[in-house]
Amino acid sequence: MIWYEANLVLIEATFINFLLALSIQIPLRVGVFSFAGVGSYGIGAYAAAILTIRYDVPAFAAIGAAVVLAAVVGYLFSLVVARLSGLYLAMATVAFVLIISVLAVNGGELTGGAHGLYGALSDLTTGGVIAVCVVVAALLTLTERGPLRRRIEAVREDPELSLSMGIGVVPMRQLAFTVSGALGACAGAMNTLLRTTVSPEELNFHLIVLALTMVVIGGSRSWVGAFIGAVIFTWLPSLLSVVGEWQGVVYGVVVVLAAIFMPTGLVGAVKDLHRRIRGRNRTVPTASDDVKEEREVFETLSDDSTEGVR
Amino acid sequence: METLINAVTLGSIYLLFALGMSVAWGTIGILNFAHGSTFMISAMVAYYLVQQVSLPMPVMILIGGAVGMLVSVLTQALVFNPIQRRNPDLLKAEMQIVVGGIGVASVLLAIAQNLTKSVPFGFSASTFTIRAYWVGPVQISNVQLVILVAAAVLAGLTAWWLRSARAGLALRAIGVNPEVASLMGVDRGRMALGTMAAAGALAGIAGILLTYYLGSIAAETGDSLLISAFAAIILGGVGSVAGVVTGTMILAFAETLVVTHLSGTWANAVAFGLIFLVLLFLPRGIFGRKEVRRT
Amino acid sequence: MTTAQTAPPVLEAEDVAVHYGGIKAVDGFGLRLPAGKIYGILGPNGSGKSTFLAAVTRLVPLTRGRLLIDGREYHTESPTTLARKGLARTFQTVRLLPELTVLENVQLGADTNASGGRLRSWLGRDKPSEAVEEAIERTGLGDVRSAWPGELSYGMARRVEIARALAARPRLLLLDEPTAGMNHSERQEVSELMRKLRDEGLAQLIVEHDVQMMVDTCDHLVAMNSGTLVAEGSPSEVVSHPAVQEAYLGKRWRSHA
Amino acid sequence: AGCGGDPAESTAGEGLPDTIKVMSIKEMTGAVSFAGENSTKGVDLAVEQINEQGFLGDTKLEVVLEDGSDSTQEAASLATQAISDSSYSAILGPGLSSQASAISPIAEKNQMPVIYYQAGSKGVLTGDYTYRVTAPAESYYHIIGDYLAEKKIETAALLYNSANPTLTELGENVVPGVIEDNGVSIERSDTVTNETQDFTAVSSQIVKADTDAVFLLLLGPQNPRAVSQLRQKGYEGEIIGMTTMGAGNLETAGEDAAGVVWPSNFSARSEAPSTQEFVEAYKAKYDGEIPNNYAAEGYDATWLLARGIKEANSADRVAIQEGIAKVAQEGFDGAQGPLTFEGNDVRVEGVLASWDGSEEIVITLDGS
Amino acid sequence: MLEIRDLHVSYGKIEAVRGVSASAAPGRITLVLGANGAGKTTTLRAAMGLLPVRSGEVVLDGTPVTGRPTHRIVREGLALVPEGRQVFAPLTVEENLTLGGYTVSREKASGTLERAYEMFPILKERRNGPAGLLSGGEQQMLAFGRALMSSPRAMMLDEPSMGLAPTMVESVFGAVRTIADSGIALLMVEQNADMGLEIADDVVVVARGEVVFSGPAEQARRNTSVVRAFLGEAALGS
Ligand SMILES: Nc1ncnc2c1ncn2[C@@H]1O[C@H](COP(=O)(O)OP(=O)(O)OP(=O)(O)O)[C@@H](O)[C@H]1O
Ligand SMILES: Nc1ncnc2c1ncn2[C@@H]1O[C@H](COP(=O)(O)OP(=O)(O)OP(=O)(O)O)[C@@H](O)[C@H]1O
Ligand SMILES: [Mg+2]
Ligand SMILES: [Mg+2]
Repeated sequence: MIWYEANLVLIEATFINFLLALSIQIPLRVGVFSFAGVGSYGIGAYAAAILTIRYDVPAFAAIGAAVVLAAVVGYLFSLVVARLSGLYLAMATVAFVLIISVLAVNGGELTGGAHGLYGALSDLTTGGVIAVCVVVAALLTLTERGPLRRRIEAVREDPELSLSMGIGVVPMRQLAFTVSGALGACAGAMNTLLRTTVSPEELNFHLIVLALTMVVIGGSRSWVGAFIGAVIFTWLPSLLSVVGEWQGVVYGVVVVLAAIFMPTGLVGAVKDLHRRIRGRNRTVPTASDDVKEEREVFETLSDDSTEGVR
Repeated sequence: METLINAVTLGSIYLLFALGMSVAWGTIGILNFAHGSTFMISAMVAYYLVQQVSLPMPVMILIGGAVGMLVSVLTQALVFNPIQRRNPDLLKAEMQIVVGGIGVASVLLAIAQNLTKSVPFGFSASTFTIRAYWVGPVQISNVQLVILVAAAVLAGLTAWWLRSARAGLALRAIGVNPEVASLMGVDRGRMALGTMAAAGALAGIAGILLTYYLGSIAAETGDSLLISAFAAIILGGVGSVAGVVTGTMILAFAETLVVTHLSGTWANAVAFGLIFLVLLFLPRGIFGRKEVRRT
Repeated sequence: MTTAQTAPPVLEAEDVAVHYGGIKAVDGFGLRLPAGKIYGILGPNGSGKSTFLAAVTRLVPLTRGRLLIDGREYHTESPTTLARKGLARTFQTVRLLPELTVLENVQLGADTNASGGRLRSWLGRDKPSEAVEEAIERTGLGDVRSAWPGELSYGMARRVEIARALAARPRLLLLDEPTAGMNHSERQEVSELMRKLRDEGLAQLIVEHDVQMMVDTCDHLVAMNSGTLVAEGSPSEVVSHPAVQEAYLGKRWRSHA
Repeated sequence: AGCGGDPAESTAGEGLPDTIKVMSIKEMTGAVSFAGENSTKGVDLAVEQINEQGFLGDTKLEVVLEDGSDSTQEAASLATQAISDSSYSAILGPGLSSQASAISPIAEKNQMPVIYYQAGSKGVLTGDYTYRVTAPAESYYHIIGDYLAEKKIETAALLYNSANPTLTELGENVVPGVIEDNGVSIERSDTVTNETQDFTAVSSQIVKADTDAVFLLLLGPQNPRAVSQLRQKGYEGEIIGMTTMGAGNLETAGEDAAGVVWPSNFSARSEAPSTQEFVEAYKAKYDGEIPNNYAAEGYDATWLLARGIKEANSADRVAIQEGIAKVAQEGFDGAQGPLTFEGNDVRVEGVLASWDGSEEIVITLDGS
Repeated sequence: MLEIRDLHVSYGKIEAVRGVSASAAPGRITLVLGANGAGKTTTLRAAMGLLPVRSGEVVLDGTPVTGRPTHRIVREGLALVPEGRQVFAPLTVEENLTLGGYTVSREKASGTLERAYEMFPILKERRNGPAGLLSGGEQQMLAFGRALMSSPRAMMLDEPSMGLAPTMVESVFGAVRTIADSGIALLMVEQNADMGLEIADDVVVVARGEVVFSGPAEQARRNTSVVRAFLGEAALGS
C-alpha cells in the first residue's frame, strides 16, 4: 500500500502512457504512420482543463467531451490527409502536433499562453483511469482476433488486395484516425485532470519520440505491446536513477539493444519464440517412402546407367 | 537584400545538416535519428580540442568531419547493420532503425549533457576571427561565405556523384531491395558503411560551421535541427538532392520572413503549416519520385 | 440451361480503354461472359490483359468504356461493392498476407460474405466456415494450412491465392495466370478444378499463357494484342486464327494448327 | 522509522527529533543540469552550516538528493514518494516550472511544505504549502531605470522568448512597463521560440531599427548566440538582459558580450553583507569557485526551511509550514541579500550585473 | 563448371533440401525439374549465398564458393535470375540493366546492353520508364536481360519462362541455348518440362528435397513414359 502511494504518479503515468502509445499504435496497425494522436493528446489536455477550470464540469464529462472533440478532429484530419502515405504522412502529422503546440502558446486567455493552465481540480481518481484503460483494452482485444484482425492485417499489408476482397480501406483508415484521436485525447485529458495543470511545453517532439519508442519496443500489433512499452518507458527512468549521472546513456543503450534484438517488439519476440517451438514440432510434409517410390520409377528410366543417382 | 542573404545562410546550414541525412535515407533507406547528435558530438570534440590548442578553421572542419564520420560508421556497424541483418525486409526494418537511432541519440546527448552540463560551448579559442564585409549595401561575414560555399560545393558533389556514378545507382538499388542488389554484385555492407561515413562527415562539418556561425551551440542544438531537417527533406521529396536544397531553402525563407515580419512565436506554425499545405498538393514532396505501384 | 441464354451475361465489358499518359494499356476491348462458362484471354506480354482485369474490378480508372454485371452498370461503384456482389479475383503476383497463416489467408476470402450482421461477423466466434474448409481441400492445401506464407514454395503460394478467392463462394471468378510456376500435372489439377467449378455454375475469366491448358479448360477464348481484340471464338478457332498465331503462339502451336 | 524522530507521531511544539529528513529534488542530468548542480552546491553549503552551527540544536538536517532530471513525471513521482514516506518533513523543490506546477497540487493536497527555486511560471505557487526563493524579475527589474537614464537611452528594441512563461511575462508586460516608465520608447518587439538557433535575421532587423538599447529576454544558451550575432551585425548600442545572462552563460560570447548588463536577483559581487558572507563561505568550500544565482537560491531555500523548522520546533509537516510562514512574514538576510516575502514568494532588492568580457561584475551607478 | 555437391539446407528445423547434387558444364544446360515445394528454389538460393548452407559444397571452376557473401559469388562469375522477377520497381528499365552490369567494365556493359535490347525490343521502348510499371512478362524479360549483363561464367535460372507468352518462351529458350553455346554453364529450373527438355543437355529431377534422377536429357526424352508418370500426362505435349 505504501508502495502504491509512493509510486502513484508512476502508476498513473503508466496508464496514461498506455493510452498515448495506443493512439500511435492503432493507426500503425492499419498501416498508417501517424502521430496525430499526440496532437489529440494536446487537444484533450486543453479541452479538459478549460472545461474543468471555466465551467466546473465533472471529470468524466470533461474527458468525454475532450474525447469526442478530438475524435471529430481526428476524423476531419483523416479526410485532409487522405492522399498521403508513409513518412510523408508521418511528417504531416508531426506538423499537426507542432502546430497545435504553437496554437497553445498563442492561445491567449483561452490556453493561458506559455504559462498553460493550472488549477484544474477534479474528482478523477486512479481507479477511474484504470477502469477506462481496462475497457479500452477489452475493446481492442476484439480487434485482435477473428475477422476484424484479418481485415486489419489486410488493410495494412495490401490495401489494393483488401479492396478487391470487399474490405473498405478508406473507412478503416478514417476509423483508425478517429479512434487514435479519441485515445490520445483521453490520455491528455486524464493526465491534465490528475496533474491539474497543462502547459504547452509538454507537447513537443519528445512526446512523439516517447510514444513511438513505446510502441516499437513493446510491440506494434497488439495492445499488450503498447502496455508493455508504457510500463518499460514509464519506469525505466526511475529505475535507472540508481546509475546516477550516466542514466541517460544506459537508457539509450537499452533502447538500442531492444531495437536490435527485438525486431518485432517484446510481444513479437515472445510470439516468435512460440512460433519456433511450434515449428520444431511440425514435421515437414515429407515421407521418405514417397521419394523411394519416385526413385524407383526413375530407375527404370536409366536402364543402362544410374549415373548421378544417389 | 540582407534578409535574403540571412535566409540563404540559414538555408545553407539546414542544407549542410540535412544533406547527409537525406542521402542515407534516400539511398540505403536509413533514416538516422542520431544525425543531430552526431553533429553535436563532432562540434563538442572539436571544442575540447580547441581548448587545448588554438586551431585554425580548416583544421577544425577536418576534425569535425572525422569525428562525425567515426560516430556515424560506428552507429552503422553496431546498430543499423545488425538491425538490417536480422530484418532483411527494409520496410519492416525502417521502424527499428528509427528507434535504434533514437537510442543512439540519447546516448550521445546524455554524454554531452554530462560533460558540458548543457552550458553552451563555442570556438572562441580558435584562431579564426569573424569579420564582416560590406558588399554594396549588404553585410556579409566570412563565416557566412564559408557556409554558402561549403553548402553549394558539397550539395553539388553529392548530386553529381549520385547521378553519374554507378555507386549512386547501386545505393538506390539497395534502398529498393537489398537482396536483389547483392545478386547484382553490390556489396551492401561496404556501400552502407561508406554512405554512413559520408553522411557522418557532412554532419560533422555542419556542426563545426554552425558553431562558428552562431558563436556557440549547446548539447540540445542537434535535436532541434533534426526536426527541421526531417521536414525539409520531406518537403523536397526523399532521395533527391534538388529536393533537399529546395526544401531547406523554403524552410529557411519561411522562418526568416516570419521572424522578421510577423513574430518568432509563429515561425514553427508557419513553417510546418507550409509543409502541411505543400504535402496536401504534392503528396510526395516537391521533387519526390512517384510511388511505383500497379496491379 | 435456357435461362442462361436469355438472362444477361454475368459480366459484360464494352469498349474498355485504360490509358496511362501515352501508353494505351487497353484500348477498346470488351467481352460478354455468360453464367456458368469459362472464358479465357490470350495475348502477348504487355498486351493489356492484367490491366483489363484491373479495370473490370475497378482497381484502375477507366479512360472510357462500359462495365456491367448482370446487365447493370457499375463504373462508379467501388471495388468493395463488387466483392460483395460475388466477384472474386486472383492477381498475377502472389499477394498473401505474411502475418496470417495459410488458413487465415483463406478465411479472409470468406469474410467478405459471411452471413449474419456485420457486427456479428466481425466479433463473433471464429471457426473456419464450410466454404473455407472446402476451398482448402479442393486446392490441396490441407498439409500446409497452419504454415506461414513465407514458408511456402511459389507454386503452393499460388494455390493459396486460388483458395482465398474460392472461399468467398463467388459467382464470378477472375484469375490472372493462376498456374504460373506450376508443373504440368499441377496445372491439370487446377484445370480440372476449374471445370468442376464451372459445372457447379461458377463463371470464370482466366488469363493464362499455357495454351494447351486454355484450350482444354475454356469454353471460349478471346485474344488481345496491344490492348485491342484480335480474335474471339471457340478455342480451336482462336488458336488457328492467323493473327493470333503470328503475334502470340509459338512454333509448336503454329505447326499444330 | 522506529527511532523517536518519526514525525508522524510527533505533533507541533513537541520538540525536534535527532534528524530531520528533507528530500531535495534537483535536475542533476538532462538539459538543465547546470541549474541543479549549482543549486545543490548551495544546499550542501547551507546544510553544512546549519548542522555545524547547531542551528537546530542537536538536531541534524539531512538532505537526500534525488534527480528529477528534466522530466515532469520524474519530479512529480519523487515528490509523491517523499510525501508517502513519513520520514520526510519537507521538500526542496526543483527549478523547472513544469515540474513545480505538477508538484504543487500534490503537495497542497497532502500538506507537504515545498520550497522551489527558479520555477517562475504563474501556476507554481497555488496554495499555502509551496514557497519560492527566486524573486520574479518583475519585482526588481525596475532598478534598470537609473541605468537607462544614465546612458541617456531613448529608444529600445525588445527580443524575447515567447515559448517560456517567465520570459513571456517579462517581455510582454514587465519590461515594456519599466521601459516606458523611464520615458524610453519601444521601436521594435520581436519574439523567438525555444528552438531558435539563428538570430541573424532578427539581428539585422534590430540593427536596422538603430535603437539605443536592446533588451534580450532569452534562455541561457540563447544569450551568447544572440549577443554575438547582434554584435557581428554591427549593433553598437546597449544590450540589456535578465538573469539568464548570468551563471557564466555569456562566457562563450567572450569579448562580444562585454558591457552587457542585466538586473539580477543575485551577484557574487553584491555588497550586501549577508551576500558577501555567503560568497566567502562558498569559495572556502568549493576551491575558490564563485557562486552563481542558482547556488545562492539553493542556499536561501535551505535556510528558509531551517528557520521554519526552528520556528516550528517540530518535524511535523503542518507545523513546519506554519513555521516557514512566520519566517516569511519577517523575512531574513540570505545569500541574495535582505529577503522579504510577498505571500509565499520571495522579494529581493536586486543588483545590476554586468559582463566585462571575462567575468561578471556589479555596476553601481554614481549619477543621479 | 558449376557443381553443387550434396547440399543440405534447412529453414529452422525444416529440412527443405537434403543432399541435392547438380552440375552444369560450360556450354551445357542442366535442367532441374520437380514439383512445387520440391526444393529447387531453395537449392539455387543457397548456392548463391542467399541462404545458409548446412552442409555440402558449391564449386565454381574448381573454386569453392560455399558460404561466401552473395556479392562475392557474383564477382566470381555466377549469376541468378531469381524466382518471381524481382526487378527494382522504382528504377528505370535501363538502370535495372545497368545494375546487372555492375561488376563488369563500362565498355563491356554497354555492348551487352545493346544485345539485351535486341533480344527484347520492348525493353528498349520502355527504357526510361520505371520497371515496376512493366507487365509481368515484360518484367521477366528484364530480369533475364539483367542477369545477362554481368557476363557470368555460370548462370542459374529460376523458372525463366514463367508468365511469358509462347513466342516469348521460345525466344527466351533460344537465347538460353545461345548463351550456353557461347561457353557459359547453365543451371535452369523450369516447370515447362517439354520445352525445357528440348534445349537441355542434362536433367536433374528433385522430389521433396532429394534428387531422384540425374542423367542426360536424351535419356529422359527417350523414356517419355517415365517422365510422364512423374510430371503428368501433359508433360511432353500431346
Ligand atoms: N500503371 C501503369 N503505368 C504505365 N504503364 C502501364 C501501367 N500498367 C500497365 N502498363 C503498361 O501497359 C501494358 C499492358 O500491361 P498488362 O500488365 O496489362 O499486360 P499483360 O497483358 O497482363 O502482360 P503479361 O502477360 O506480361 O502479364 C504494358 O506494356 C505495361 O507496361
Ligand atoms: N522461408 C521458409 N521457411 C520455411 N520453409 C520454407 C521457406 N521457404 C521455403 N520453404 C519450404 O521449403 C520447401 C522447398 O521450397 P522451394 O521454394 O525451394 O520449392 P520449389 O521447388 O522452388 O517449388 P516451386 O516450384 O513451387 O517454386 C517447401 O516445402 C517450402 O514450404
Ligand atoms: Mg499480366
Ligand atoms: Mg521455386
